[in-house]
Parts: sequence; structure tokens; C-alpha cells
Amino acid sequence: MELLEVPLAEPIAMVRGEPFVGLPQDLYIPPEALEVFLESFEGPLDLLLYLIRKNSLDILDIPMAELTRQYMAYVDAMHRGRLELAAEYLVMAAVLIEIKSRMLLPRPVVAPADEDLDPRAELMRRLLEYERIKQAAATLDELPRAGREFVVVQTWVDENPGGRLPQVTAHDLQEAWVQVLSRARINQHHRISREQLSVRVHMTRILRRLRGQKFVVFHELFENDATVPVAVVNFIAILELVKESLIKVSQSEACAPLYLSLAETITELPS
Amino acid sequence: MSLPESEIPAAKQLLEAALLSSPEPVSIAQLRHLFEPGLSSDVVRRLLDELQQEWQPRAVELVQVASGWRFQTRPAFQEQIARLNPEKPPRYSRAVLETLAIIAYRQPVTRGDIEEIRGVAVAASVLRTLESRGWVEVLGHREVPGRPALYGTTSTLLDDINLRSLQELPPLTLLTDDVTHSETA
Amino acid sequence: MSLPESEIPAAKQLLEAALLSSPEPVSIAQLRHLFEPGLSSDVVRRLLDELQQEWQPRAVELVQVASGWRFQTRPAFQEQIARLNPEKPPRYSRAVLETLAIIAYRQPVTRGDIEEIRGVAVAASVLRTLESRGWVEVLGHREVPGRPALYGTTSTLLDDINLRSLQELPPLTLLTDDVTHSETA
Repeated sequence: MELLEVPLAEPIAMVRGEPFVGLPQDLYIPPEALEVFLESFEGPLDLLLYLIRKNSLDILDIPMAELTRQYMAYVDAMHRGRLELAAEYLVMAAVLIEIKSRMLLPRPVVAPADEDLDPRAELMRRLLEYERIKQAAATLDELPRAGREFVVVQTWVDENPGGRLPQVTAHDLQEAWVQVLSRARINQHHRISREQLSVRVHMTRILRRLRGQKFVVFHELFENDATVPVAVVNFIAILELVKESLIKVSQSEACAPLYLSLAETITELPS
Repeated sequence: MSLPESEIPAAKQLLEAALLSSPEPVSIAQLRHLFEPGLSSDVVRRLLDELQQEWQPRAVELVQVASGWRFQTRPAFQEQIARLNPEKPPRYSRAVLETLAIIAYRQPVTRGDIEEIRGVAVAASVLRTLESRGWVEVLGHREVPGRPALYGTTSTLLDDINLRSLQELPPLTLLTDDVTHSETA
Repeated sequence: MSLPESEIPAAKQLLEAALLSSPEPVSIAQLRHLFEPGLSSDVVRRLLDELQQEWQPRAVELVQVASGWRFQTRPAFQEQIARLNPEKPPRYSRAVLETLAIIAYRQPVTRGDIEEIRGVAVAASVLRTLESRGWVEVLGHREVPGRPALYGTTSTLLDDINLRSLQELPPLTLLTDDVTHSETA
């Protein structure tokens, strides 16, 4: 049995609590492990760089047969694990096979020094470029960053003399909301969707309608031309308001009209 | 806990940096957390008094306001400083923006709801800012102990941000997929 | 214009207050406007150098970044100061960081260029994350079919990572030393 070994200091994945360090080629591969393994790569170039490093291959003189064999072993393993394989991995497989086959062809005798004639040149160029960027990304991430390694100072300035008020855009609100949510996610899960927003919009509208009034008759809260979905949302909003003890619904006798009032007002129903 | 004489300058430096970099006033109770082991309120208070003295001759002062301590520009210098970027409009603090966002997306909400979602206390001044701007109003009260006020946004807000209805608020695209929040700061 | 010796302390106070109260870095050109009559760039520059010296022993420092001068806390104190703030700084995925690196080092680039270098598709959310952070922006469009947007980095990025210009970005390197020698990065 050949192992697609992954000689990392740490296991590449934990599967059911067991460290998982290599992909056995002929055995069943737990798809979870394969998936975690694949997710640790940013794409075929990243996987190739990993194989080159792992086998201490010379990136400037890549043994194509060996690299292609190993790369294909992973691709096959992914196939067998029935994992959805990103198209980029298959494209790269084709590129590797093409280069390998071109290398088998007899080389022209003239001007062998010309790098363009090496079928590997383009792949090499891409690998070097990607490796540089990968390194640069890691270095950029390590630079001291505002808000992380240091904080920008800003002291309070009272009422600006020009009397200009800060401007806010809808985008600012969205940003702030995303901030709030991403933070809230650490503590608890807030489920907020488009639908809930519209229910809450209706809740606000109803509260505003009830404000300053002793009561409003139930059906008056439904506009005559409201579409069915709007009416349903409106109704859900009323139920939600009742559930949150924000409004009261009362009725003087069975089948009499329903009256809605703010929970804080003392309702005296018309007799 | 009290503080050995030799550690006073370092403690003041830390307090100064923390206060200068905080967008909101910081209470003594919070400032005590800066230190490990924690200092007593009295010691922190004394250090703040000393800092305040040291800043006396400058154009920025350390002051105590309702919700804590903060550095602020002395009024006498404000006009000159305002010349700096006349074209740049002032910005609301993050607390104000986030509170507004919560009220916009989750209305009607009480101050308690906002605090629960933000995970920190909401200063009364934040809500006052939004109310005096006419962007937020009290819609009613929740019938629970304390009868907290319920806040909602106004049509003035919609006008000011060029929306016709709250439904036009930008939906929550999952920006967060590419950003996670690290466990340790 | 130069400055009489006696007015130097007041001028430094004003500069200090202006810089402490500004949420954005302030350029020397803007700082000159603080004074009536205006000071020369050289004088302002000298005052800033002196201020920088005077702040040397403290936990806050005066630094020069891409869009000007600003005060910021020293990284050595971050761990303690962060205790005040329950918020965690965001951590970006490798896709976001690599895309940022490509835009920073290879700008102006199109989404297609980025995909070519990374060897995988770039999700729209990745670019949106960088744009909404204010780190990258669309500089224009490449005049080819489809007119793809050309991305570049902003001065906000440089400000946020404490650099004065793109030239200060760390040089591109490779893991293999012998390769680095043969490369002209």
C-alpha cells in the first residue's frame, strides 16, 4: 500500500478524534479528511508548491514525471472520495500531462539555451510568481496593523463650531450592522433575515399608528389594497407585538370587533 | 491594590494611552482592568488626577464626564482646529453608528436589546445624539418591569439617507465569509 | 514664514491638539493652515520632529504614514489596552490576503489577473471585503472586451499598516534562497 504521505509536523486533519497524517491510496479515505486536506490549499498551484517542497524538488528543474504522478494521485483520491473537484484542479492536471508528454518529444538541436523552448517554463514562472505572492500575503498579514497591533488616537472634540452634522449613508448602516452581527456571532446566533426585517417594519408602523390613540380597530390596521403577503406580514407583526407584550388586544364580547392598543395605555373599550 | 512608587510613571503612561485611544469615555471601573493585578479605584482615581494636572498646560485636557473620563480639545482651540479640514464632514462614533444600525434593522428595540446585541453598555448620550438628530424616536414602552422605551427610526432618517422605505436598507450580504474574528486580540 | 522662539511652545501645543483630535492622518500642507499667518512646511516639519521627540518616552507615539502624521499607541502596549475593548480585530482568510498582496504588488490588476496568478477563481466577496475595508479601489477599466475593473490599493491601506508609500512594502521573496539570487523581483 502506498501512502500519499504528508510529512507535516502536525496532522493535516483530525478525523473522529484521531490525527490524520496521510492519504492511503488504496484504502477508503474518509471524505472529511480529504475535504479538510483540500481546504488547506488555495488551489492547484498551492498544491503543486506543497508537493515540490515536500519532495525537495528543484522548482527550476522540475522532474515532471514525478510531480505529475503525485499530483494525479491526489486528484484520483479526490475522485474516489466523491468530492466535488474544483475545475481548476482538472485543468492543471491536463497542463501537467501536456508538459510531461512534450518533454518526451526529442528536443530540437538548435539553440537549446532558449528558455521558451522548455515546456516547463510557463509552469515554473507561474509557480514562482504564486510563491512570491503567497509569501507576501503572509508578510503583509504580519505587519503591525491599525486596530490590531496599535490603535489610532482620537480625542473628543465638542460640538464643531461650523455646526456641520455628521453624514451617514445606507452603506454605513449596513457596515455597522455587519460589524455588530459578526461580533454577536461569537456569543450567540442571531437569525436575521429579510423577512424578519419586514415584519419588524410593520411592527414599528403599528406602534406608531397606535401612539396617541386609545385604541385602533383591528381591521383598520389592514389597508384595503394590501396584497396577501403584506397582510400576512402585517398580521404576523401584530402577533409578534402581542408576544413581546408591546400591544394589547381586547374585545368586549365574543364576535365583537377586536381593539388594539399600546400595552401602556389603559384601554376603555367603547360599549 | 496599591502601587509601588516606581511603577507609577508606567501606570500613568498606560492610562494615558488607553484614554487617548478610546473613542468613548472610559469609567474607572473599566480602567482598573488595564492592570494585572487590578488596581483599586482609589489608586486609579489618584493617577487620573495626576494625569489631569500634567495635561493642564496643553491644548487638550483630561476631563470627567457622566460615563467616565476622556481627553478632549479645549474649547479655546476648537475653532483653529476646525480649520484643518473644512471639507471633511465629522463622523459619528462607532457606538452611535452601531446603535443606529441596530435600531434600523431590529426595531422596535429597547436600550436593553441594543446592549444585548452590542455586548456593551449603551451610553445615554448615544441615544440622545440620535434622538436630537431626529433619526430615532420613542415608539412606546415595553410592558415589563421598568417599562423600557422602545426605539424606532423616523422618516427623517430615511430622507437623510435617501431611502424610500426601510425595506430598501441594504440586505445583509454575507461579507463575513471572508473575515473571521480571532479569538485573542 | 519662520517662527519667533517665544511662539514655538504655543505652536507645538496647537499642532499636538490638532493631531490628537483628528481621526485621520493630517498632512503637513493641512497643518500649515492651522496658523495665521501660515508657517512654512519646513517649520511645521521641524515642530513635528520636536513633538515626536517629546512623545518618545510615552505609550503613544507620533508617526508619519502615507497620508500624513498621526498619533497612535505603541504596539508594546496593545495587549493591555485591548483589555478595555471587547472587540476582536478581524482576521482575513488566505484568499483575501493573497488577493490583497497581488493588488498591492502588481497594481493595477483586473480580477482576471488575480485569478491567473492565484490559479483559482476569486469570489466577488473577497474583493468586496477589501473594498469595504477601504484598502483597495477601482482605478479605472482596462480597454479590452468587457472593460474589466482595474484595482489598486489606497492610502488607507498604507496608513493602516504604518507605511508612507508603496515603496516601503516588504520586498517580494521566495522560500528558496538560491532561486532568489537568480530572480529579479
